[in-house]
Amino acid sequence: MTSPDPGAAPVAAARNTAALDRYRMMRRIRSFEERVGEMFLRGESAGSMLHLSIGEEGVVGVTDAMVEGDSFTTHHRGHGVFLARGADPARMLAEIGGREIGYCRGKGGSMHIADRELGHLGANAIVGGGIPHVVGAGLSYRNHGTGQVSVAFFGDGAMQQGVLYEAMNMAALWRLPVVFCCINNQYGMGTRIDRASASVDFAARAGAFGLAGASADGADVEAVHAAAQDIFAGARAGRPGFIEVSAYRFHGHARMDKSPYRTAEEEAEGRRRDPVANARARLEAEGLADADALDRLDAEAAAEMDRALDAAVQATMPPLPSMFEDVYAPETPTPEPLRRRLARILNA
Amino acid sequence: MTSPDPGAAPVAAARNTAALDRYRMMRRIRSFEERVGEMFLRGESAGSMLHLSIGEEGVVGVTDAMVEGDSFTTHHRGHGVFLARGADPARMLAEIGGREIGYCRGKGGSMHIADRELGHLGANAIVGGGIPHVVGAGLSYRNHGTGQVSVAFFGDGAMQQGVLYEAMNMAALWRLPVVFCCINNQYGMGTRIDRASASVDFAARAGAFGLAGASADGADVEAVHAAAQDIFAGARAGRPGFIEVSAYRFHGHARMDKSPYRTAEEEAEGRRRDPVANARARLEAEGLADADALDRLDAEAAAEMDRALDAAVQATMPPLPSMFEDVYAPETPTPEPLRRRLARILNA
Amino acid sequence: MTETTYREALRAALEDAMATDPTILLIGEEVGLYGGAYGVTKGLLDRFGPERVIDAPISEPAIVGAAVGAAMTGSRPVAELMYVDFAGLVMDQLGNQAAKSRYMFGGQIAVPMVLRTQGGTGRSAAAQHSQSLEGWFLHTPGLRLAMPATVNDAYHLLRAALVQPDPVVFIEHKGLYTMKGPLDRDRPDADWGRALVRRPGRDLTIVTYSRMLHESLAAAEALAGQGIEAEVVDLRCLNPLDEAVPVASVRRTGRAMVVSEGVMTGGVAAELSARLQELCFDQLEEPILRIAGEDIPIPVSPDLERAAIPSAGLIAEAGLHLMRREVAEWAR
Amino acid sequence: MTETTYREALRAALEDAMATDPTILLIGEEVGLYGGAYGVTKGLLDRFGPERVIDAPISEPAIVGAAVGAAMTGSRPVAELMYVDFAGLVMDQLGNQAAKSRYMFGGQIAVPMVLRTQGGTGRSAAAQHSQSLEGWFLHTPGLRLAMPATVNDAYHLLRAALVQPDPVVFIEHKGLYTMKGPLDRDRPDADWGRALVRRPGRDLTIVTYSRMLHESLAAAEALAGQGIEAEVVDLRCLNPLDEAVPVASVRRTGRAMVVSEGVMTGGVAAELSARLQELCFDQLEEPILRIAGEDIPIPVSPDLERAAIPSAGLIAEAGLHLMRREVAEWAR
Ligand SMILES: Cc1ncc(C[n+]2csc(CCOP(=O)(O)OP(=O)(O)O)c2C)c(N)n1
Ligand SMILES: Cc1ncc(C[n+]2csc(CCOP(=O)(O)OP(=O)(O)O)c2C)c(N)n1
Ligand SMILES: [Mg+2]
Ligand SMILES: [Mg+2]
Repeated sequence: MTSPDPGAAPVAAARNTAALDRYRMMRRIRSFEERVGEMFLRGESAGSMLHLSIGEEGVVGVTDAMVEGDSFTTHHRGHGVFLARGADPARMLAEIGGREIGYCRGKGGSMHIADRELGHLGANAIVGGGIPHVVGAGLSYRNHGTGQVSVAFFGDGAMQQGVLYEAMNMAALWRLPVVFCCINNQYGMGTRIDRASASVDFAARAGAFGLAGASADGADVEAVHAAAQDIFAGARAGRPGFIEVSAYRFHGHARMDKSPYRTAEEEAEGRRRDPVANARARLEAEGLADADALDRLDAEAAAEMDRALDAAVQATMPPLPSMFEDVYAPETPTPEPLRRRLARILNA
Repeated sequence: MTSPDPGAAPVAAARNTAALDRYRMMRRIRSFEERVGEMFLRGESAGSMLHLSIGEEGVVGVTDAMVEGDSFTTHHRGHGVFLARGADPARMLAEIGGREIGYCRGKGGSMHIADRELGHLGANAIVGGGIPHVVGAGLSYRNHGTGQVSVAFFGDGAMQQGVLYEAMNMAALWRLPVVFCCINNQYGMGTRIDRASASVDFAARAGAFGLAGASADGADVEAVHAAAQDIFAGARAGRPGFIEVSAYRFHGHARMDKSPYRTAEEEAEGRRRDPVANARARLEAEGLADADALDRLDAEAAAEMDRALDAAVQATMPPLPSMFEDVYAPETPTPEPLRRRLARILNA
Repeated sequence: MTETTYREALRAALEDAMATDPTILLIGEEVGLYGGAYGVTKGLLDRFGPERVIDAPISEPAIVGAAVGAAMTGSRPVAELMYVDFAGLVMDQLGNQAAKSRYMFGGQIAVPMVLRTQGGTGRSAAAQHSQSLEGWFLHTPGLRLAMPATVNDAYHLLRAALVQPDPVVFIEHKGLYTMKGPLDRDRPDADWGRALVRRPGRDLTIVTYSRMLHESLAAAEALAGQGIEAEVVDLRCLNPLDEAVPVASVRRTGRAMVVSEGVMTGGVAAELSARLQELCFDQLEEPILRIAGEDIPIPVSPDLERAAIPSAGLIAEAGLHLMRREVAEWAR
Repeated sequence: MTETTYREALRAALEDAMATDPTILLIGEEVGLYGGAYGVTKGLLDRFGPERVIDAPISEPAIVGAAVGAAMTGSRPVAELMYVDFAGLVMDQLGNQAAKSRYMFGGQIAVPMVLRTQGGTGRSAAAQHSQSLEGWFLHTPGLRLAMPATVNDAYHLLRAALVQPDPVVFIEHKGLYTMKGPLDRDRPDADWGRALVRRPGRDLTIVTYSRMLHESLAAAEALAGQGIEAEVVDLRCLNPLDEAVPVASVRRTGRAMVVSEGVMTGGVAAELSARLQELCFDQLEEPILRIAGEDIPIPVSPDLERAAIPSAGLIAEAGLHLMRREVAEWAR
């Protein structure tokens, strides 16, 4: 692209840097999720309910429209979103392994990662469960005039949860700085979207509830980003929005699922819509980075995640008594361990 | 209306009879609800949570599109709908008074009237609570090939309950013989619809979930009926629909509410949109009935409801032990009354 | 010290707290313009404006969900659930979200919100508007639970709820709103989480809370006429649950009844009975009796409704039998 | 009589019942093509077709609501709630609709549906996928409640649930699906609603249900090694609740423990403790102990998860102390 505008060159440069950064982030997410799979195979994860976001890296176009201070909630498939918002992969993997140094002291695991500092109000294992929280965050931001936006990330499956529409209506009615982001990976477990939803024009649904609605091709992170910029600009000005990021879930629903309900052809086709590969190809094609540089970048991401996995696996498990902590605030009465209670009864 | 079609005259006559019948039904509903108010003032009702459907009689245009065998659920403001589907006003008033001969043996009251025989699957005091039941009824009818339709009646307030959208999606997805009927009386308690809903084009919402959507002026029962006919024809053929009947709630939300949140002007204006008066005026104007005949008909309705109220008020209250019946089927273990249990403990 | 109603005391608590803490906001159906279905929030919209007193659509799950999110981000929301009977719509947001966030997230994220609601019978409001569902909340770790029985507690427990670091379910009783009693804004009856002996007695202990306190006190009065002195303990909070006061009482009297309006099976009365039995076993002279709601939905017909829950008469009758063990003729 | 798994027995029950009763339909997330999140419904879509095995969107309230309506209109629906942890989304449809319709409507309208679900810990599935929420259902009049612990019961209790005239909540345990045991399609272990002594013993009674039966039996085995003979009662159904069997046992042994995986406070263990105390008071030698889940959400880390619920070790330890009362050193 050429432009007579003298400011255009730096702008383009910035955009290019941003595009490269987005690529790097997508690659990190991909590498991270691969390590999650490895962790499971090595028996180092806490359980098998691990939902990989491979294929959904295009969501980086949305997270890149967020700024510091913005908050968010995610669904059970939220590793990628959190990494993109600045998470430390070692602490994430530690949490996924139920380790003490994990983000949640080994209490939450893969489906319940959160981090106050980075604005992560919590991953949720209830489909739709975290969606209304952003309405409340929006109320706080509106009332306190902070200019922050709160974003709910969820899957296409949540499009059939009633609380989503209740939340959309509230956000629109009260003009809250809120964005609803649906990562539509075509499946809820084994159910393809058209077997779960009578209408699949989700942006139109959002429109019917008074939101600005957009739909973007998640295989093209730059297109996602452009659409997200608009939606976020509106949200920051009190016009809440909805953005759908289309994707394909490359792997099974969780680690035990081999996706017998879909064909090899469909999977091959779906995996061709690879946001990471696409972004790389585009960077090369547009001459923004050469293959060597990108290879180096990929290798760095892989090495980083290897180190994170090593750290996580070596970390210790939480001590048993910690299980009684964090039910309530520390300064308030805590649950009495059963053993202690039984002893008290028999000694009475 | 004149028509060269030779079949037109009998058709028109039938339509005229039907219009007169609809007027009679609306007048009966109006008279009935007035008796409910009177019953409350006389201290003969069970409590004050009585929701009059005065102003909403245009819904008769919908109930008249139903046929024998069709089933339905209603919200808390469902007296009119049930009368229109054939209820005995004396047994209704008896139920509202908590009497033994009431439809529910004095256990349910105004908000929980039902009658299996007439297809009334139950009035509900949970806003939105009865809506998904029609989806299940639709499944039964579809599977058993009975040709029946099931209809959910609810208020505009329920348009913000998530379960409605879940139910709409299911009905559309599975092509069930189901109709959703929203009686939009502009208010949910003290909250005008535009203070509760970011968008008030409810038919459009239904459309976004894959339903056929219609909106009809509830002050014009014939217009409602015409719209309903289409929606029901679709539903019976497996294309579920939604119909909004606009109305104005003439009185307070329940018996204790004086509607301080709305102006006298607004109320006067709203009451001018009177479906009963409109229908009467139209029958007279079109020469289908003269004032005398209509006065007689009105008087008959009033007399019928007076008799019903007398019967209800004179009916006896249910015996105390009946309160332990109907929790479970009679042939199965029933709850042990507390007194009996205490005696058993102390005698042990 | 002034004489006022339970309703006014609740409103005063909200008003005083909101005047002090600008992060408090009310969100619920009809809390603003209408002033609350039972009039508790009347006038607050005028005083604090629509950004803090928020009339919500009829979307209970999202109301509670929004409160959770607001609590996570620096507000202190008071969500109102118009009837506790609607709890079934919000148990996910309450039980899986509000209650568990601090824990699941390793202590990072607090949810300092209050869910105000009201329950109980007395208005012929039938099965879906008359329940006492505190048992569900009690069985949900992470939720605090308060149920005031007096005017002074209505004020002070609500003020205390509004400074708790964790989610509090605060259940009012629809039968108490018009009850009058003394309010001393400067002196709570006792601290948050403490039970209180509302009437001393040596023969028998009645452990109760919420409106049943008054039935229990009336029963104690009736028993006194028969020479039986019942001690009446008001728990005030169910979580934290103060075992010490009732246990001390029962160890002294050797006889106990627990009184709850909620249905008996699986409810609060069972928990109280189990606890007292565990900790007073050696001192018990007689079995602990549960006087609780019948195991049925609440019927609409007024006499049946009344008979579905404990009354002073039944409590006194049971107390008498517990003391005298002359029950052969009691069975019916 | 064949040896099979709990999972297969459940599937066989559904299959046999569906073959017999054409009005039965399954509705739930992933029950069809996927075969159920835990594989229970595998093959049923192929056999009975999509009109009777219905894959539903992720809309729990409407799934249960649809089941209610289907049950009212001549179908016998089996709604599947993938995890009992999602109960918070459906307690309105279950507790206010399914449970109360017969009553509110004066006996006219029955809701013969089954809600199949599964609960419990064991998969590091964390706080929102590991709960034992039977306490909420037990506290809801109108709902029947069954929780099979054995392969034969998995089959027969489900068959029985499918002919009940009222709504049944049927809770499987995720830790039992792969358990093997004998299935005799012609002989239930006992009738619906009856409790069973699974192991006789004279010293001490353990009352339990669901997976905790197996921990209790293991504990009894360990206690036997110390000369203590524990009788183990499996309740099988919690509603109707068979008091007679456990009461007879406790009256004989004079010592009782109730064991439940659900959190202790306000849960099923409290109900069982209260009931046994009421009806066995004069025969009790020692307080009835509740061995139940800790009052915390379930943590994800495997050791913590295991420690959050009762184990055979803990049950045996408690049983020993209950017999010997040498507990001074036990406190920690
Ligand atoms: C309320 C609720 N219902 C069901 C489940 C079980 N479940 C977990 S993930 C999932 C599919 C979700 O699909 P989607 O929202 O599209 O997210 P994806 O897994 O595709 O990222 C289901 C049904 C759940 N966790 N919560
Ligand atoms: C789930 C639920 N939330 C709140 C209420 C309290 N309530 C009863 S009627 C009503 C207003 C309903 O408005 P709408 O649906 O428009 O019906 P209308 O009363 O206007 O006929 C409310 C909020 C309820 N009964 N159920
Ligand atoms: Mg998906
Ligand atoms: Mg309305």
